[in-house]
Amino acid sequence: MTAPVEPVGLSRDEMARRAAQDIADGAYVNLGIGMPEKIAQYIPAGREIVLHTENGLLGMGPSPSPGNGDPELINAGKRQVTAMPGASYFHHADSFAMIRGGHLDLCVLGALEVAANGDLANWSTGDEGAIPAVGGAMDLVSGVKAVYVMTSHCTRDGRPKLVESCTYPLTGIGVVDRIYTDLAIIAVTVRGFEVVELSPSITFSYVAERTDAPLMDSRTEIENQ
Amino acid sequence: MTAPVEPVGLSRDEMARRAAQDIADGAYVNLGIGMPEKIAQYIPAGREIVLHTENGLLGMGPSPSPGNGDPELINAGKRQVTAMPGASYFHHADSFAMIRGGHLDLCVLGALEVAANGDLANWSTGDEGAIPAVGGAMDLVSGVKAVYVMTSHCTRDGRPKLVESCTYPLTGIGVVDRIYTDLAIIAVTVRGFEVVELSPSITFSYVAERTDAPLMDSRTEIENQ
Amino acid sequence: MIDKRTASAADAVATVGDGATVMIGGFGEAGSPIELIHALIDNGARGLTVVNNNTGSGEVGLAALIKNGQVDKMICSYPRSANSTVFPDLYRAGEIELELVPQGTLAERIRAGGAGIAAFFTPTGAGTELANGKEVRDFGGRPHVLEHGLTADLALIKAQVADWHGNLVFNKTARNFAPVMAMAAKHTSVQATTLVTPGALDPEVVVTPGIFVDLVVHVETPAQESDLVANGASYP
Amino acid sequence: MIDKRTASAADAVATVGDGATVMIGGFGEAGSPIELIHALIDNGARGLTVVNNNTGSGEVGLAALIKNGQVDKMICSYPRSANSTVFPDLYRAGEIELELVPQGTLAERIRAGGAGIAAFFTPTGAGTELANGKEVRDFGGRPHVLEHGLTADLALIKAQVADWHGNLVFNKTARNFAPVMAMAAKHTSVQATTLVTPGALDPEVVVTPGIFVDLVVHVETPAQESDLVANGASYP
Repeated sequence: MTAPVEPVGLSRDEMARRAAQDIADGAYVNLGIGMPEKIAQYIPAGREIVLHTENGLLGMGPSPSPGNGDPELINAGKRQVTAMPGASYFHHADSFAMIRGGHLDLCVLGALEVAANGDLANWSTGDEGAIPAVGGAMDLVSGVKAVYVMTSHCTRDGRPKLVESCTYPLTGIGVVDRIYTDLAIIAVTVRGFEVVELSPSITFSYVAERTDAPLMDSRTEIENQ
Repeated sequence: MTAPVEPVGLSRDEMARRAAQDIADGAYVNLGIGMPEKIAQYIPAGREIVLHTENGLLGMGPSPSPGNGDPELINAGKRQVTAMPGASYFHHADSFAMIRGGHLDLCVLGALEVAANGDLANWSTGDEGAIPAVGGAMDLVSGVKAVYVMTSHCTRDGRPKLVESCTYPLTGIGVVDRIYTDLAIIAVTVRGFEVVELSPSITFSYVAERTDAPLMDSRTEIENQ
Repeated sequence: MIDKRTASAADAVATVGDGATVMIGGFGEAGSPIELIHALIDNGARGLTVVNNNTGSGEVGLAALIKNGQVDKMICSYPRSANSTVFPDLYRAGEIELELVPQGTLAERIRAGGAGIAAFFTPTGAGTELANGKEVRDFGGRPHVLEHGLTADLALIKAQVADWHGNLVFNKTARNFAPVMAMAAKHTSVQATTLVTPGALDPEVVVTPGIFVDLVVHVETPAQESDLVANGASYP
Repeated sequence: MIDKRTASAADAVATVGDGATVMIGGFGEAGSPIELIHALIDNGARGLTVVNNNTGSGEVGLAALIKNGQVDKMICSYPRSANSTVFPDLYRAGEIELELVPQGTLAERIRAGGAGIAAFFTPTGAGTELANGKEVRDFGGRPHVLEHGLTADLALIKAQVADWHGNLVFNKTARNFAPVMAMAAKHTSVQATTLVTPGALDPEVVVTPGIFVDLVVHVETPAQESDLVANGASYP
């Protein structure tokens, strides 16, 4: 006789690996600081993805080997990186011209909350004592062709991050296209949240219970297409 | 017994030489197509002037020696030029950022008409059959710190170019600071046209007769300062 | 693998359709992508709006495209040139439209289009007839004109060196409008005199990053407009 | 002869006065002109408004300038950093003002200031609290926020190589805000790791033309912020 096992979703690395599979060969991509950065490690063999970092580098490569870093070659998270063959450096206004002008194919960002209409909140909890800091998030969501969110499905204390409407200050209105969580891949469409893939051992109702907005099951549609 | 000799003002080259004397060492200068271009040949020895051409070159040098030109190294008048040590190339939006942003110290332009309030008309005669063409003139007059005009005092058929108010379509409003003509050097101030220097053998009344607006004589003021 | 090379100039203009807006690099002959313009003549698309500082000279390149009746409207700052009657004749006959824009405003509108800036306030042209009908607002006591970003369906660009990713460097004043036009068009095609593999260009000296470029054609010995005009050439 | 070199970092900040607006290049430590900032601390000017993407780290450079009580207001996009409590403590105590600007809007406002563009409409931030109180207008069916150009009295910049005319090239991502800040300030001072004579830099690779630079100081072995912070350094 065993106690019921609580289903376990994807780990952060598994989420990154899964998201990486959906990035097309040749895409120009900005990966947000934190969890989304991991995606770079899991680009499938044979695909060439060009990474953009908003502090002025297109063609960002992995961290330098020990002792080979340059403190003036860093990413948006201010960690040392490298430059790939075919890279280019440019100034900040040119970098955000790329972003705002719709030249990047995809950005993947973290989230505090995503609403069913695609609103994103990811820059401020609005707390009294917090130092407000926005960085490039508002520019990315307003300019990049596709905006994916990569996040745990719920907060550490179990509160759903996918909600009917955001309670935190917004980063952008109606900007999110797709959400990769530990539990599922969810498209944000005119109809709201639609599950397009469940993580192994996760059921639709398990996700729906942890989502604070109506959730549609679009898996069959997808599979039948 | 000889007939009275008609006074003769400065030649084009003499005008260019005179205007060149008033350009400070180290100045960043844009010289308009045509007569103002000649100024570059007369920069006094010991002064270093950096010439800007709006098609993307700072540090423009003289025409290339025969056989050494590059059809892709040209000035705004589309004639082949050279680049001086310390030159730089840039694209058109950056070039006009320099102009509009007030970074150039001086431009010298031709004129159809200059009004006593500093209005300039130099891009269109408004003729029916003419092809309208403005180039960079409106940008230059709106952005450069000082705008000098270099022009014959009258048109070929003897009509004054310095007028009470322009009849041709305007290039800019209240933009001209100083005018170099074959007859005189005229400052444009809040009080209107003020002669600050007469060409050799030219009298004030001779200039005043050929000016279609009130003309003040500021030579004494200048000399007494 | 990212490889934006194509062997054919025809491919480079294949996305164009009737009524398209086409930005063409160049200031006079410097930077004029003659071979790509001639491919656009071969393509035959009509009703085009063309953005270029000038209107070409002789009967090659841009002037030939206009002469071939493919251009309904020019957006430029200086439509006169020493060696062309093509545009002036059509303009006087009322057969081609002209939107005259101050040169710096033209460059800035193209940059704005490429940078996602919908509109901007500039002092250039305030109080002149080129501001007629436009919103004017005072900033710091000076009138400024509201000008709108400009985008295009296709940009045709000449570069000195391109790598397979589309990273570009230019030759001297041939750079002019090319970098901002590459940004402002949905599809940007480049003719490059030299092609190199990614990594051959120093990332510090790239002028146009490859993200702004879709296709690169190798044109090893590009024709120079002034030579063609001097020889009385015409196209097609 | 044009020679913008000066031997003294004190000279490079001498134009600053109390209440001045100072743009300081750098994104994190990359491109931070530590030696010029320390000269500004020695100068002692107070009531400054400082424009930088961040607020410094440790108790050197920008963080030291703030700690020294010289800064009344920061204009930045990301005032938090891993290794600083200087700004957060003052901000929570209500002793320093913050104007928070999205990073791309900050860069574009600085470029606009340098380019003579009074204001522009951007989609960034529309519908968020950072657009509160700002004019919003629809273009192409999307709301855009009106943002104003930003200028400064002084810009402090770190370059890799400068020539005597002030032409600059940078090192990798240390370029960041420097080129637009050099454009937007009345007076721009540069610390360069290498100084060369005019003509030594290829005109094709100059990033910041000398027209935007007023003074150049040779700082052959610039301190790196992370090293100073790791060593627990503070200034003065």
